[in-house]
Amino acid sequence: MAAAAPSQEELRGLYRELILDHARNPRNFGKLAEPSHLAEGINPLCGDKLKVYLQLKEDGQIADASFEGSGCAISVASASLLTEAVIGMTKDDAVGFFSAVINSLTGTEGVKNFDLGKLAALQGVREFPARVKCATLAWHALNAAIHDDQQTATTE
Amino acid sequence: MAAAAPSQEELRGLYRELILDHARNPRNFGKLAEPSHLAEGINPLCGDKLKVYLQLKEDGQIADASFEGSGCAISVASASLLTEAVIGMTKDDAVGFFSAVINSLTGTEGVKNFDLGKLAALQGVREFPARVKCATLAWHALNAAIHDDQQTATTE
Amino acid sequence: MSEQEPRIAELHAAQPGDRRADFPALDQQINGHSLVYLDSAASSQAPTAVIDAVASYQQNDHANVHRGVHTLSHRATEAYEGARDLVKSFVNASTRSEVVFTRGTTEAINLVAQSFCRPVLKPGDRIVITHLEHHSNIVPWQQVCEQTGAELLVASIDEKGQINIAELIGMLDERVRILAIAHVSNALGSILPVRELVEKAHSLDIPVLIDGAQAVPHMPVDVLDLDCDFYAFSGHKMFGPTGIGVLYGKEARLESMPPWQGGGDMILEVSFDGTTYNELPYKFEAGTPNISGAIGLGAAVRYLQGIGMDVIARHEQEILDYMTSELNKVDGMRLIGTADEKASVQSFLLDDIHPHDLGTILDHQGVAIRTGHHCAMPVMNRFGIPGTARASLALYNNRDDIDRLVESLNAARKIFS
Amino acid sequence: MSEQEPRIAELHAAQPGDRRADFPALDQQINGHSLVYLDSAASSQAPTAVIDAVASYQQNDHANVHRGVHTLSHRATEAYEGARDLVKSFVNASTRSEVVFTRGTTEAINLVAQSFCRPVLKPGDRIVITHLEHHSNIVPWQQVCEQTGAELLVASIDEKGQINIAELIGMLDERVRILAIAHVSNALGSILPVRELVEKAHSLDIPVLIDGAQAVPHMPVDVLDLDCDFYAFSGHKMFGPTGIGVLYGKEARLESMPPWQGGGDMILEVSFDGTTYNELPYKFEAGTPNISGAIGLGAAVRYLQGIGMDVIARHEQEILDYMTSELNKVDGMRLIGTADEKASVQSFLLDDIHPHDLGTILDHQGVAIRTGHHCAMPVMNRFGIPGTARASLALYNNRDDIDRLVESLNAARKIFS
Ligand SMILES: Cc1ncc(COP(=O)(O)O)c(C=O)c1O
Ligand SMILES: Cc1ncc(COP(=O)(O)O)c(C=O)c1O
Repeated sequence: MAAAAPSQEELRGLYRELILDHARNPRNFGKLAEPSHLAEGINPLCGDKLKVYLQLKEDGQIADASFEGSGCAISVASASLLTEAVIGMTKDDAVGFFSAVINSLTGTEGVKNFDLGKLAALQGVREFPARVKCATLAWHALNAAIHDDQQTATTE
Repeated sequence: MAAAAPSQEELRGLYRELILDHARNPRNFGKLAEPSHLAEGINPLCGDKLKVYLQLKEDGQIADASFEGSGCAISVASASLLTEAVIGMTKDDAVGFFSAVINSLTGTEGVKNFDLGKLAALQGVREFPARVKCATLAWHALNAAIHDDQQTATTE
Repeated sequence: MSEQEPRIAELHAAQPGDRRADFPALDQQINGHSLVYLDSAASSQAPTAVIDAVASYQQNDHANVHRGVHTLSHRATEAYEGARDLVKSFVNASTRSEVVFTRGTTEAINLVAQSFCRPVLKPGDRIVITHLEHHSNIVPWQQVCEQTGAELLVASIDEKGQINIAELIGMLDERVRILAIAHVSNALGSILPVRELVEKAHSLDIPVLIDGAQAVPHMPVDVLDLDCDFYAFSGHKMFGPTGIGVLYGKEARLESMPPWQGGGDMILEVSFDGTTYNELPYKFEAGTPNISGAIGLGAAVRYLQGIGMDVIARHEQEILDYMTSELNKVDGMRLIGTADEKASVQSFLLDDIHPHDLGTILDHQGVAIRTGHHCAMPVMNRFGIPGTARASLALYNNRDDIDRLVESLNAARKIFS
Repeated sequence: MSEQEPRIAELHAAQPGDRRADFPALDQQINGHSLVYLDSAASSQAPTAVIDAVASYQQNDHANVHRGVHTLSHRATEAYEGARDLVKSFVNASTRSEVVFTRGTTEAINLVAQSFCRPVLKPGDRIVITHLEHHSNIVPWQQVCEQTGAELLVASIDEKGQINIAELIGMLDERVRILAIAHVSNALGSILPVRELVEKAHSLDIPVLIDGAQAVPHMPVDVLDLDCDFYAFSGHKMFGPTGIGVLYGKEARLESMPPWQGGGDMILEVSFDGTTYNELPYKFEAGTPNISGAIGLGAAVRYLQGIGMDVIARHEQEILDYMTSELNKVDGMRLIGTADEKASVQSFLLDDIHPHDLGTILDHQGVAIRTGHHCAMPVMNRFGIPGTARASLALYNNRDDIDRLVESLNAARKIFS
């Protein structure tokens, strides 16, 4: 029935040092003083909730980004890495990056010719399909925030 | 799973001449002019409906009985035989007879020491459990009529 | 030419009627005769593929769905949601959000009556149905009319069991809040011109629910092509398990509706200050769903797709034609339901033998038919009869079944002559 | 004395925890380890007796129930109604009319909210629940309050996860139309003093619904003794199939209620002038029921009766005590739910490891637990936590399972240290 069972290395691949570090010490954690965009993400599977805040300049560049909320190591680390990655991007680049990350976590093939940088550390989740939604939660919120979506983003 | 299959004789035992005769030419068929008691029986399985009418004297004797409605050979013959049987009985005797008939059709043992008269012809139904409710329909209506039950009697 | 011949032979070998071996229940003796099952309109038999899918799920993969990180829960969720994808492709829904699992057709129609209609209905509003509907497509509308003061209008049917289209169309106006019609009548077999009726209703902005319980097992159904707003059907009539069915609804319709039942799985967040409902289709699936039922239904879809619904439709049409002509040869036969467009079902009366007696005598010869009102009492009233005997077909029936039916009808005539 | 010894040995051999071989799903490797299933509160595994009963029904006896004269239909009806009798005896209902089959606990509670409460509720009326309820015993009441203007009152729970009885009783007055409480909390394991609460409520003429989803699989339940008005539970938590559950209701209560869903089987007569509803319990079973599900549930009842619910309760209590004491030995352990009276469930947090991560790491070692809010978000809010890890027991668990749980928790601490 199931795919091959994840091995011990795969478990270590999921909980890499980089992930555990970002989970323990999330970067850019907290509200932005005056966010221009924000959105909340809920994972209905576990009830985890994250809010992503963005400060966009007039030209569309992301001047600042932060997040708030509680979640598992995977979702918090993913959100923390997200904020680091998108600060300085234009909003269009961030949307492109969003797609690339989602694709790298859920696609059947790895993403080629796209430098995910530190985000590559999240790819261990591919061996744990039940946890993919944890890794994508903040990204869906980011996308909703950029698109000024009123609705709560979910991972479904 | 199932009990032993009914044999050809059993089918003939169900559709005896007496039953077919009463089904084709039901006795006491139609409304009573001034019934003192009446009740309707519905078999929710097939939607068959019968009305039983009684004319009771002051002393509780059943002066007249009739029935109306449509149904299968078993239910019509049973109703026809019922009217024949109960005319002249006291209402208490009729209730006792009702119990004996129901028992003879549904009980796990045959009824002992009770003369069912022609009603014995109905006992072929015991080999056809799906049809027992057809045979008992009029009897439940009789019982409801005697007890002045407002509700429609069903075979459930 | 000669190159074609082997292909024709193959086609013939692949006749659905030859696939009886897939259905273990068909392979048994009833009252000393091999079973002839002509009661699929009430409930169909399941192929081994379905029975095994359910058992294997229980033996290997069962857990609750949607909220578990452990392996079994993940497997169960994948299998359950995979079944939804299969159903989506089977009826050609646009997205999986449009496929809501219910207990069956009945629950699906109740859901629409209570969640789509009740909140908006008021006195003066109307609901239109037809005279040939199953009780499940009548009573929910009677109930919601009683609750709201709306009125139920019923389009009549003719002697052949066909709806009077002009009359039905005449009933459609701005007061009508929904048109709810069968795709195929379970008592008469009539196929309704649903596509045409949807088009007409939509031209007046009237939403349409189609009760597809008797269509889905017998012919290709494409909800996108029909353009209906809702389409309801049952697993147990399409070779799946009992306790599972489907409400297809257009996404925008379902989005606009409040949830019906409340409980686990249909919420995003619960607090005593207020509750946020989950997305489609989960908003309408409160509580632990019938997981094994959905998986069985998915297996049934796969089985049907393996044969092809067009192949099944052609096969059944041939057997239905044969049945009609053979029944017509029986003395004292009166066919009820002789619409020009028919599927899978023939109701009839024989002499003045009550259908119930006929059912017993046929069963005694191993032939299973249904007798009575078929949950369509208004149809019986329309024809002035208390009930009928009904022989109904599925992909596994063949000409031999029809011959056995006719034989046993002749035997019944002898007993009652 | 010496004569007693063999009997004690026999008793020990008959420990439910030794009956794992009856449950095929337990006999498998998950991620290279033999499965330890500690998620029965979400859904239990089914014994072979249940799986086979369902498969055999489908292979031999399936047809639609209640309206057929042919052999299969009769067999199906007998089996379905036989399951009702088994359930009746299992919870000690007075008559089979009091046993209504539903999809599960959730549907049962919705039925009571919509059919028993909605028609009579008005602004100013109250419904009382507790803070430890499952969403399925919250949302239906929120919905009916919103529909009618009635108010929902929530009795609080203390640090151990016990309800504040005095506060709850203080809420009961003539404005309260129903008290709806869990028998056992699914998130905390607390056993509520339901018998005492029913007595108190009845002294004020307040009807009581008990959500027994987490009680029925673990202890003897006697509705007559409890004297509750309604009792709801699910088949899939008591070793039966998904998609089937039960609403027990006192006959007089059920009689007084209008039907909820409309359709086939729940009517005596349908015409366009009006419809007469069927008797109990059929009035509440619209449409083709989950026949195979009911039969599977009946087989589960038979299985449980074969062991004895008191034997099961004793066994589980022993394993629960062992689990509690072993978990308490794990460094960084915080138990959530430490009521004096508990059954079958232990929620916990380990260090600051998020439950979801814990779930994954345990699963990786073959240990299946549930993590998250367990459909009891208000409980999580009460403890100021987003969720817990929850190990829940059933008759098939044993001490080895607990040892494996503890082992894997210690392994998780290493990864996160
Ligand atoms: C206490 C309690 N009530 C209600 C439910 C809902 O049961 P179901 O999902 O089977 O309808 C559950 C289980 O999920 C439960 O644990
Ligand atoms: C046309 C039609 N509609 C609705 C139903 C009800 O389906 P179910 O009993 O599966 O809910 C049936 C079958 O019984 C049917 O034939």
